[in-house]
Amino acid sequence: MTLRTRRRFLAGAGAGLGVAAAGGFVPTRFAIGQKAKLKIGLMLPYTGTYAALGHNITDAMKMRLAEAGNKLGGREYDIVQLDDESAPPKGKDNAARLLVREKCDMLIGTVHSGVVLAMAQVAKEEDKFLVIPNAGAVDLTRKGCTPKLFRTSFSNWQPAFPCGDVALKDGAKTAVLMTWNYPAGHDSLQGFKDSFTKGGGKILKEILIDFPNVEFQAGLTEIASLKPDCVYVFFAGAGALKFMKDYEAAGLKAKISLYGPGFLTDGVYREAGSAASGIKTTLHYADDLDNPMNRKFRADFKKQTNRDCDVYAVQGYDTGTFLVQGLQAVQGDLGADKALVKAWEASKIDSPRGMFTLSKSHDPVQDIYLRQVWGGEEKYLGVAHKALADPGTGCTMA
Amino acid sequence: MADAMLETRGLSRRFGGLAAVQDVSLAVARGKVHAIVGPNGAGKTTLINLLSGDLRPSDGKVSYQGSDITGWPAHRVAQAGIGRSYQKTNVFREFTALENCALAAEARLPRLHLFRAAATFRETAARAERALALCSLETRRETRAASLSYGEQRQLELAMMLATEPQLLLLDEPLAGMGPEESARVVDLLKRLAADHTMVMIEHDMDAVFAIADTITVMVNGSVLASGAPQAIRANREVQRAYLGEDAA
Amino acid sequence: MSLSYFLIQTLNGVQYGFLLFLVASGLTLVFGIMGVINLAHGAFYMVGAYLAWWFARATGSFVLAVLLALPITVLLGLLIERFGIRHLYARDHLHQVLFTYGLILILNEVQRVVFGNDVHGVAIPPLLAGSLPLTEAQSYPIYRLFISVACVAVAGALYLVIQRTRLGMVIRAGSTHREMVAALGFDIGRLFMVVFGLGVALAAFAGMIAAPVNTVYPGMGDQILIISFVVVVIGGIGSIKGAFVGAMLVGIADTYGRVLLPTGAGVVVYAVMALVLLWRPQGLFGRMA
Amino acid sequence: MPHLSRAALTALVLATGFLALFPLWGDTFYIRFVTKIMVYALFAMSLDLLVGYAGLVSLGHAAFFGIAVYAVAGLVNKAGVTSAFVLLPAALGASAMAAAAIGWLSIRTSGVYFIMITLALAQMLFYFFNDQKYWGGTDGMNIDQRPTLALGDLTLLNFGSRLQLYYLALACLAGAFVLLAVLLRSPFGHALVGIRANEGRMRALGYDVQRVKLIAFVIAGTLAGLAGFLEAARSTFATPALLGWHESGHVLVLVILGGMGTLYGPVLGAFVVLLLEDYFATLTDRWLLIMGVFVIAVVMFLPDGLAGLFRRVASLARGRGRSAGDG
Repeated sequence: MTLRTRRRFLAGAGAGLGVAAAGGFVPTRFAIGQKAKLKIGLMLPYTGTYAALGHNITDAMKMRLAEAGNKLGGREYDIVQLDDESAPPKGKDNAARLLVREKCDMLIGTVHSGVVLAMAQVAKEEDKFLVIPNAGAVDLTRKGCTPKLFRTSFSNWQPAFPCGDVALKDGAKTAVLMTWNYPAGHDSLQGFKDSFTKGGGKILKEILIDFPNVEFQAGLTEIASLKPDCVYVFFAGAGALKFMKDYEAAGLKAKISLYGPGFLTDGVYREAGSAASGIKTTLHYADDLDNPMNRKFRADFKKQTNRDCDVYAVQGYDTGTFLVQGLQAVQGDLGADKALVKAWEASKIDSPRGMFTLSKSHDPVQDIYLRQVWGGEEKYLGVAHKALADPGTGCTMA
Repeated sequence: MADAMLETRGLSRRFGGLAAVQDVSLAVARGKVHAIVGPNGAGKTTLINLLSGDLRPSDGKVSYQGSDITGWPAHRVAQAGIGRSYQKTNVFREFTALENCALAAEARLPRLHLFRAAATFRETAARAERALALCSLETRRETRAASLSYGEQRQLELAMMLATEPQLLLLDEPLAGMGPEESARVVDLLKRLAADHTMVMIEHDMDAVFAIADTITVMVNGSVLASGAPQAIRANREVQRAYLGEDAA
Repeated sequence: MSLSYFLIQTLNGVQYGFLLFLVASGLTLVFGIMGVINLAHGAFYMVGAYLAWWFARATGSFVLAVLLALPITVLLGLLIERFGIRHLYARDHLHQVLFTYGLILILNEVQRVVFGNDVHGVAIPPLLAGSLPLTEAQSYPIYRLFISVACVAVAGALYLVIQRTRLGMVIRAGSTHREMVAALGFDIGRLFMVVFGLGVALAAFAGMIAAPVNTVYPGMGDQILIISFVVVVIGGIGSIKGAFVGAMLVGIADTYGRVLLPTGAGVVVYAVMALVLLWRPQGLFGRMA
Repeated sequence: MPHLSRAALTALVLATGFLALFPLWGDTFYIRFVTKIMVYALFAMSLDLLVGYAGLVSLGHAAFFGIAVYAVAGLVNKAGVTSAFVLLPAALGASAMAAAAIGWLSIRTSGVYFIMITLALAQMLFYFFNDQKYWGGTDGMNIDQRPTLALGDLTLLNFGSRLQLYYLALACLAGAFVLLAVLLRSPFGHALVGIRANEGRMRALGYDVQRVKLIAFVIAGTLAGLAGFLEAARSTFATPALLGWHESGHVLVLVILGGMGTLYGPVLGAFVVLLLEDYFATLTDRWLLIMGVFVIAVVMFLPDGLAGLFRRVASLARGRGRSAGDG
């Protein structure tokens, strides 16, 4: 197997993880009129703000493929890896590079929803499969759904929806919502709103901050003057960390309980210290989920990469499982696309986050968990919503 | 004055607290050469800048051929037929002498053409050539302005102004820094131009001034000290005391 | 809404304005004296913040971190001046813009290589931790007030330098006339170095002092750079006084824009800038170019 | 004033011929890639009219590129219009109007003020698209259909064909080149160059300097809009980053690196920079670092860009006889 780089071509699953690559076995079935090896295009961010996500997804996925013997449906494969830089303007060109120049048989990616939008269209034009291991924009699987597009992660609506019920259960009647003024934020707020208003709660105000500004003071002052029972926010990364600190410093934390999807605290709750303590979030994963698979996966991932496992690694791992199972069903023949769509639609993915299946719009149907940061750890509290599916409104699979 | 081509009334310009030009009222008669003299810092160049539209007056009025042009931007003043030359040579150094004049001549096209090649405007090209010839630069037409001698650059400065075919010339020290020979040539040119142009001229070379000017205005400290025919100015004792003292002695 | 609500929002705006002033003053100073547009100004803000975070973690003291990080950032700036920008003074603005654009690319990447992609919080020094209750629901972090105080102190020091020193005379004249600078006893090369160093110091100091409330993250310099440009343009390029007024205007416009026009918040400050320019193309306190 | 030497003309004809024949052997991916390069070459050429000829350094030129993309996106997605007969004028019109507005505000200033003001005003447009849900926000949006160009049932141009798109881009690039060459030989072009050399003198000669600058600004913006239209047809994707200041800085790099004040310089710059970026990216994830070093090296050592390098080489080859002449 040759190793080229562009953005590095990593051959086989093992490279970079120290797992021996598979040998040169070619199933006879594909000897005629079929390329011997599958070529999988992996488009993820390896530089920039989302680099850590890209690396965790990639490494965990390769781990899973290595566990399956570095074969997909009995076939060998090459992975062509490309850094998408989380740059939407380059999305189409990069996707075309993988599908047209490298002649990849399918695409996997990515983190940034804007880039996925671009990838999805190229994949559709080239009639290739696209599996999304992170980006949660709801439009992708709603009005943008296509038979060959699958998502193994979540929709932005999904982790948000149960959070409204959680807040109601905690006794909140009124809420102020706050997020960056961008699509992921809108999706997430909608999820919370759907359940919170259905249960009789009242949204006092939605505060939007221009993305990616992190100057929250004006919004916090508004919250203080509206005095809602609770606040639901969607922020991640730098913004999440800063928001929690500002929220605490403004004296709001002690008086108005803060909720959010798990992205609020994941990865930053240690840096946030006391500012994160006590915050309840909902997500399709929790670090301390008590199942053997999770325990094993977390240990393995730590051992292989020397990094802590997170929800993104889990999504990468599950993407691996998804590939392994689907291609097993069609014995590695990506050309058998009808059969593969069927197989994938019927998937049951055994995951560190618990078993999940796929919805009609090709999104995971999964449990959403309630977690709380406590004593410097993120603790699993229970299931907030069992087997939740994105409504998939507007998906026609034309 | 009935036949004043250019007239100012109470023209003033202040910079901060300093009045560079104060209450200047002038009438430049059509077809005449009106010289403005005075010691350095008398506000002569500021006055020219006020007339050319490079500066806006703080007070007062400028009228040209009967219409009020106070506060007009420089390009509009130029379009109206007032050309100016600069004391410090102000030519396009990277262009040839001909290109300099062509650029000037093209300024007079009735509208700004975007798609027609400049070279196809015959009349404009001829005007540029004429201006060059008038200033005795025809042999230097293809020479880069920066490579011209100082005197030639001064002549080019005049040629550019002439290429715009102005009716009124504002000349800021046309003889500045020239040797006697070049000076004589330019004085000769100015005399010829005086035949069919009105001129306002700042000049330190009093021989030249008395040789060309029909009217002389003496400025001191931003104000007009005296104004009149050369003989009258020569005879004016106040002027002699304030300015011409040494020269007249 | 209540009076206290508006007072607090105004406080938010002013406080944000102070921080903007700190960054913008360096930008406008470097331009006013040297005629150099330093696009890498935001990058120095970032370098300062990252170094402060790193030293704070290593030494456990934020104050010590600032004392260590500031000279290092300034030294970096001076090296860049000495070996790069100095050779471009005689050139067109364009080349300076491009050079500093290249610097942004380099400094951003170096930051990622050295410090990684993670977001980091910087602990507020214990002495300044805590909040003052303003209303029954809201408190105001002491550290934020401290930032304002520090900014006022820097602004005051700048004012003294500008009004009372020979360097200040040059700055006020806003000129690089060699004769004048020489007449005041300055070597122009030395002067430029000092001014550039001062500009870097202001950017870096702003990055450091804001780190505990802003967190430290990749690309943080780009964001502050653009908004500082707006401040400088509004105030008049080269004018410190203008930078101060511009910063306050932007801080308050941004705060109220967010409250009153939530979906157009990003546009508000630019609209303010456009209005100011319509009125005065050279900015509030700028000299005509 | 600008003239094209014989050698440059020959080189141009050869380059155009090469580009015209390239699809004969270039594979699909490179046809796509060269199409993109040509779009950026056109974009850079439009900026060069401002930077290289009028002396107006705009750091907000991407706004006009991006707004054309959004004009196409809006009409296709929101109004269902696909005819290029509507889309193209709409894209150009949107860019021209934005350029007229931004230009009107900016040209009242000059030099460094101009740089900063164009930057800030373009950011305003950036934030407009970045913040509005309607336009897809930060994610941007796919353009649902490609433009069509048909008279009745007769399809004149199939925008879905990579090859036809390639030749459309080539034709636009060549057309813009000719248009700019014509403009630069006209009195308007002379005025532009004169203004860059000495604005005050031009005023005294009677040129309405502001008007000339504004016209140049609008022409440049409109040509950037043409590039934007091609980008929309090529990538069928609209994203706010297309209007952002990084994009403006990037296209400025193309112009300066290629050599400003020449028409072929920006084209050269687009080809060299985009190909290099692609190559660096295959070497390392840290390719932006290399790019930064590269940009700085060019500024320090090749201030006249690649075109300047070519000129120097060419004049060396021609011998020293002439250069000694008149200095």
